[in-house]
Amino acid sequence: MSALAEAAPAPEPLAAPKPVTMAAALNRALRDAMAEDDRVVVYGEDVGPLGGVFRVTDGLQADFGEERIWDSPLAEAGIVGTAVGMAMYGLRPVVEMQFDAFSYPAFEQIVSHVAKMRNRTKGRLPLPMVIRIPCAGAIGGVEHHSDSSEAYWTATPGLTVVTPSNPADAYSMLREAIASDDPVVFMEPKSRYWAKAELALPVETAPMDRALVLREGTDVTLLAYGPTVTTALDAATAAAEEGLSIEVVDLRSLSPFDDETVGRSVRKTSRAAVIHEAAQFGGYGAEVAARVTERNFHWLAEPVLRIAGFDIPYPSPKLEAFHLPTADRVLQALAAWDWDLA
Amino acid sequence: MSALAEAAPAPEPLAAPKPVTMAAALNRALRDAMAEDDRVVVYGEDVGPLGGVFRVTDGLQADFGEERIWDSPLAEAGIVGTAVGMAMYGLRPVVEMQFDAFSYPAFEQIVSHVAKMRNRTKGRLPLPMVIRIPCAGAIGGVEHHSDSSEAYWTATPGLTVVTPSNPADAYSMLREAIASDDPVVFMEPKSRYWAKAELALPVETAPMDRALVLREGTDVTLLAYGPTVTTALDAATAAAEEGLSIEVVDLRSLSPFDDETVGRSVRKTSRAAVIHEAAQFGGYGAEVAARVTERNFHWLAEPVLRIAGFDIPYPSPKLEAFHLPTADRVLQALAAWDWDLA
Amino acid sequence: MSLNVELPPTRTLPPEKPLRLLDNAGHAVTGRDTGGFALPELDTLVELYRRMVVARRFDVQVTALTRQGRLATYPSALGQEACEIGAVSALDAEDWLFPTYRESIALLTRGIDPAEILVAFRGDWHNGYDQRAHRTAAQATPLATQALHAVGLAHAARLRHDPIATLTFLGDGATSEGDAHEAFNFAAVWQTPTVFFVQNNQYAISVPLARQTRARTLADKAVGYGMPGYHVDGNDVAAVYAVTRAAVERARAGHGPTFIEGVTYRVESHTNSDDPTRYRQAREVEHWKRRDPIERLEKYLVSEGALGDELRAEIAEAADGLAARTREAMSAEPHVSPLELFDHVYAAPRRQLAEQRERLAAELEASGGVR
Amino acid sequence: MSLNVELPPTRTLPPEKPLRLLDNAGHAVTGRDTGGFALPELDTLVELYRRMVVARRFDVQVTALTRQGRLATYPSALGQEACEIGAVSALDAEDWLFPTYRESIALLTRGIDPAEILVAFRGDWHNGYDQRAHRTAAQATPLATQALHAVGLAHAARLRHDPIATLTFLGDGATSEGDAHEAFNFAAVWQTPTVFFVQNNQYAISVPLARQTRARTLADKAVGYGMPGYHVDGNDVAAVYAVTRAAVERARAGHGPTFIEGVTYRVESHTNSDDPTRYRQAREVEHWKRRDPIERLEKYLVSEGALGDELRAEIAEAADGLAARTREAMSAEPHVSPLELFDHVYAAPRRQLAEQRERLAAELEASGGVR
Ligand SMILES: Cc1ncc(C[n+]2csc(CCOP(=O)(O)OP(=O)(O)O)c2C)c(N)n1
Ligand SMILES: Cc1ncc(C[n+]2csc(CCOP(=O)(O)OP(=O)(O)O)c2C)c(N)n1
Ligand SMILES: [Mg+2]
Ligand SMILES: [Mg+2]
Repeated sequence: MSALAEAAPAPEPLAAPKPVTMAAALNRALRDAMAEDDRVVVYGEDVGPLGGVFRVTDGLQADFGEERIWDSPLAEAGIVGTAVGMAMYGLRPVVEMQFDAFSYPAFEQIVSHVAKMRNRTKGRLPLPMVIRIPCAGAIGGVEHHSDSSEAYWTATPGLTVVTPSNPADAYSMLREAIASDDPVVFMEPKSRYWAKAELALPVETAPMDRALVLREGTDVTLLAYGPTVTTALDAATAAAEEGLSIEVVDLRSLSPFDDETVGRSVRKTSRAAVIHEAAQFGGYGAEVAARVTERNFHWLAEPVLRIAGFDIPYPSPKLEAFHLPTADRVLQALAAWDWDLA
Repeated sequence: MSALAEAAPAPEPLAAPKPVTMAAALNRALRDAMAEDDRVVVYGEDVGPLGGVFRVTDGLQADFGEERIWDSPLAEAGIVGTAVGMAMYGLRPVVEMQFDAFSYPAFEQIVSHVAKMRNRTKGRLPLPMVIRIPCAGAIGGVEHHSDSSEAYWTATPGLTVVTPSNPADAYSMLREAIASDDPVVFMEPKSRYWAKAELALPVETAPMDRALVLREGTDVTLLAYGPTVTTALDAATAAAEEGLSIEVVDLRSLSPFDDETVGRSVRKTSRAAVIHEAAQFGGYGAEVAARVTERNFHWLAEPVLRIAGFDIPYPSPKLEAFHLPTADRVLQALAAWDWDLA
Repeated sequence: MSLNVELPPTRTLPPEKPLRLLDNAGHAVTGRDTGGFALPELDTLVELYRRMVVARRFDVQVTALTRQGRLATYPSALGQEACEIGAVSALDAEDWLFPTYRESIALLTRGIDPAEILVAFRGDWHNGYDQRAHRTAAQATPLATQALHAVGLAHAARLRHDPIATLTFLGDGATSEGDAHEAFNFAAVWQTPTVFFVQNNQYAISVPLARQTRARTLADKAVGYGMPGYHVDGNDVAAVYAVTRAAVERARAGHGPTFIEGVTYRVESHTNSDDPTRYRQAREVEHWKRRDPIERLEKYLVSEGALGDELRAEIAEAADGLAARTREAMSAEPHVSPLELFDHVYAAPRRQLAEQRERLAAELEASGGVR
Repeated sequence: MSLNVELPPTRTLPPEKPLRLLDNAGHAVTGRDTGGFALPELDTLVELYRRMVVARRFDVQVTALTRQGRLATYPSALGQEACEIGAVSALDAEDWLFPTYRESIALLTRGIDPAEILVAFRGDWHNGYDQRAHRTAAQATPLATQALHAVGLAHAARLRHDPIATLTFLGDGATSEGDAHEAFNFAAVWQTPTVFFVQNNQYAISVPLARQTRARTLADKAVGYGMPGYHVDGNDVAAVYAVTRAAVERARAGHGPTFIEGVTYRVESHTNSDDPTRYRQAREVEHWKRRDPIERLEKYLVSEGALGDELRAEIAEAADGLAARTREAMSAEPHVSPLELFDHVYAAPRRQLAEQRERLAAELEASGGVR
């Protein structure tokens, strides 16, 4: 993050903390990055006058003009593919996919080019770009608006995949993603866009490749990311009332995985569970469970649990509540362990 | 497989066993399916007069005509998307993606439609179709010709994903896939296309959703699929010389996963490893390791190992040998376990 | 309701002036601008009028219900009735329709029950009607993807020697997607009986047409696929109907696909959660409101003496009746059954889903069925 | 080497007869068929001739080396020299080229070292030359994907006010891909300085053009994007060069993209592992061999007295020299270092890769570096 630290002072460096939504924090991160580095350009569907369907780019076109942020034609492969060309020329494009499922038309460009260009060219052509994806569900969206796509990106060598769970991280991690020389898939949990935190921006939190212990505990490690961090924290609060001490780790970086931070926690608690919205089968939780087990097997009293969506397509709005992991379901799942063995 | 069992007699039911390659077995499976069921149509790039770049459709157009098997325009989303429409009308399209990486343009159609149509329509519109993907590497192919894409498909609820490792299964499983009312991603290990087995076709092996124990053993369970089954068998042979008894399980079905067969083996040996070509991180082996551990934790003496490709883009021909798991590397990996603990 | 117009050879560009049979004042157009198409018979026009009025009433009602929170979302087709009703009315019952989220009123015209149409937008399930019975695919969300389904189904029908056509709607924005291109091309190369009806309503959410294409007309694209292309006034239901009907008949007769662009306007916001004041002027909306497709036909019918007070009252009553039924259906508690989540994922039963179903069943039992 | 031809307005279709400046007998064409383009100067044509001869020698040499097993694969451009050399020669050094696997000879013309070009086909690494230094992207395998890169880079240059153009090659088959469509459209809407050069060599592996498109010419597609389209005799290097040069200048001047179809023929198999006898007649190949692009120009140059024995010998010597250098380079043991597998995946170091690197290093040490 040194580039960021050395950057020119942001507009209001001494602002007093005030309630900031994740959407606003992301907006500010884009604004500051664009102000500091004229290589940063932003485009996608509806990011211009509309400010994005989630308003993350609100007001940016008015301030930076159409040469820095503009509406592209409606074609995701086109958006990512042209971003590849722009990055080859030395720009730092930040593109928006409107929802996870609408990044799928860009799949080939992301997997066969974004992920591989540096490797293909032995590092001669780095591809600094950020693909922002409003991700996951719990927003009452109709079909295709609530997918979780992280398993696809994390299974692809060459991509860096991160996801903030709160406004401070949203700001700091997006700045770091834009400053990175690697292409970053930046997943923004839709259901957290409007959640607020008291914050004075700009802010620099931990490096984006590190997991963070958000709440300390001794009995269980809950590994969460993006939208499920709140779920984990809620579960920890509820569990505390029943005398169960839960440590909550916000993974933040899905690829790379912070083995160190997670391992330390798991070796302490000897029990771990990972929570995500996506279907369990083949989901990112599989990687988490597999690698945590691999590296900490003899410290584990019980198998790493995966508390995830069912192995079904994401359901319609009226049914999503039954599909998504809740704090209750987390606690219920933990109860399945044989606690006497501990 | 009852539909298949009841099917009309195949052309040469009493043929004597003779050496048959996987490519020939697949060709025969297509031929028999087309002969028995006129709803079966086959199309894709170069499947007509050329017979496919791997010759799997060799001679079929000459025998069945252009209304049953034909060359489509060069566009994978187009191929899969039109197959969706054909299946909606009651045909049973079998389409070919030329290589894993060239299925990526069809990603949206596969994930957002093929996988979801039955669910979306509450079962009113089943989507019987087979997407054949010549998969994985070890054929000296230049970039994009050796990807392993199974992690993408297995992470997608609604898809059935199977892969044969030998000619007999290739025939039987492809017949079953075509007869299935579910869409099936059928992964054909390129490096095994020309491997032969003594075989009298037609043949019916185990149902395609079952894993099979190919070699019994008592000390370790090796879980392999597609191209790595041979690797596992080779490792088992080599290990036997050193007094280590390895059980080899051919997973065959990647989604669903045969927990029962695998669990039985693992509980017997108390040690398991999964082998695949794809990068380890986020690969299908993560699901295997996670679910085997989840369900058999207290029977396991050691963590489930993943013996996989490195976490890098698939390398160029001259370097692939260093990337791919070999029997030696398997044995080396097993040595990492603390055998005294057993 | 059949027309017989010889379609032009493929290698020509459509006139830049949209084809119309009724001008905005409701006068019948004659001469060049009709492209050789004749005004449909009066009873056909009356029926189209009735359908448009009913459709609009439905659309307005559903938008209101959505504002009241009865639906999760609703993409209105207000102002696009001529395209939606005109095109769909040109289909026969055995033809297949491939609609998008925008085409709820087309589905209504197709005879689908309002409550079934709205299942998806209420959020009860992804889709609520019987595709096969209505020969209408589920409303597509991933843009342009359904166009390929329409081509595939058409080709399957052709292989089966069933003389049917398929019609797919696309938005102006959706024409930018790769899938649209592949659909146009597959249809042309395979000569499938497919009609591509592009509703150029000037916007893709907030993005205006000028940022979507540099083609003079979207119909210009057709020639690049070797397919006839029509550039039609999409607020003239007579023209939309006549051209689409000819295309459908051409398709059924085995002469391949047709591309039709209907030039129209999305009067409402993209969906209820959109704020169009951010990207367009009220003036522009007003301009288009003055080119209302229903008023245009109404003027003509009145001038022809085909629309009297009695008929008007009858249609209004039908529209009100439908609106009432829709309100009623949307105020009834929806039927959702959580355990059904596991029922339609695969044809072959999966143990892992059975296990998950059991877990949910136990949870529901413990909680009394609520979450 | 500069031309100044006014390109036509966008809404016209190219003549069905391909534009040519030299006919197959090597005579200069005059009148309508030249589309207003003038034959390049004689010294330009001599230089194009030289490049084509050298390119063919290289191509034939590499095909031979591939048959001997020295390369993993090689897609020959035999017969397509007029397109490849003509188009690339129209670029200036600061313009960017986006080639496919088919364009090795174009890279040669671009000044890239044969050994560096062949790194990918020998299988040493995915790519062997310096993209930035040569302003040439890696040869693309996933079809049509590179066209979007060409558009993006062109747009970036434009945002930077750098007056350069980008040129991307595409095959006839690749025009069917969604990415091709999106690239054409983005370029047109953004007015990027991009030239799309489609080499219509009649086949996509085994699939003939008629199964790829129903358009009368591929250049017909341009009008659907609001971009000028040219249908050019791709075995006439003079026409290819003149039209491409005009398009490049138009691009640099800020007037947007151009679509050029060069009609040519793939004389060799798709790659060395292909068997073209399965899908095409020897007769057809013979027909096209009689329209050889090099012979055509040769006839003209001879008739103009611009190609004497001395020059011929000099060119042959240059070609032989290159072939010899290529043979030599391909017989040297390639430099591959397994541990480099981990070096270029990410800019930010990853512990997990360091761990894997160590494992491989230990393995290599144990095995003496072989596998
Ligand atoms: C592949 C894909 N990308 C993005 C979206 C998000 N989205 C939904 S509607 C829409 C605009 C579509 O515009 P147009 O095709 O003109 O149709 P209209 O809504 O105007 O009827 C967008 C971008 C989507 N549904 N699918
Ligand atoms: C997306 C994608 N699909 C399939 C392939 C496999 N493939 C390689 S070359 C080729 C034919 C390409 O034909 P064309 O575009 O005409 O180019 P040509 O080889 O004739 O130069 C195919 C199908 C690929 N490389 N990329
Ligand atoms: Mg629109
Ligand atoms: Mg070709």
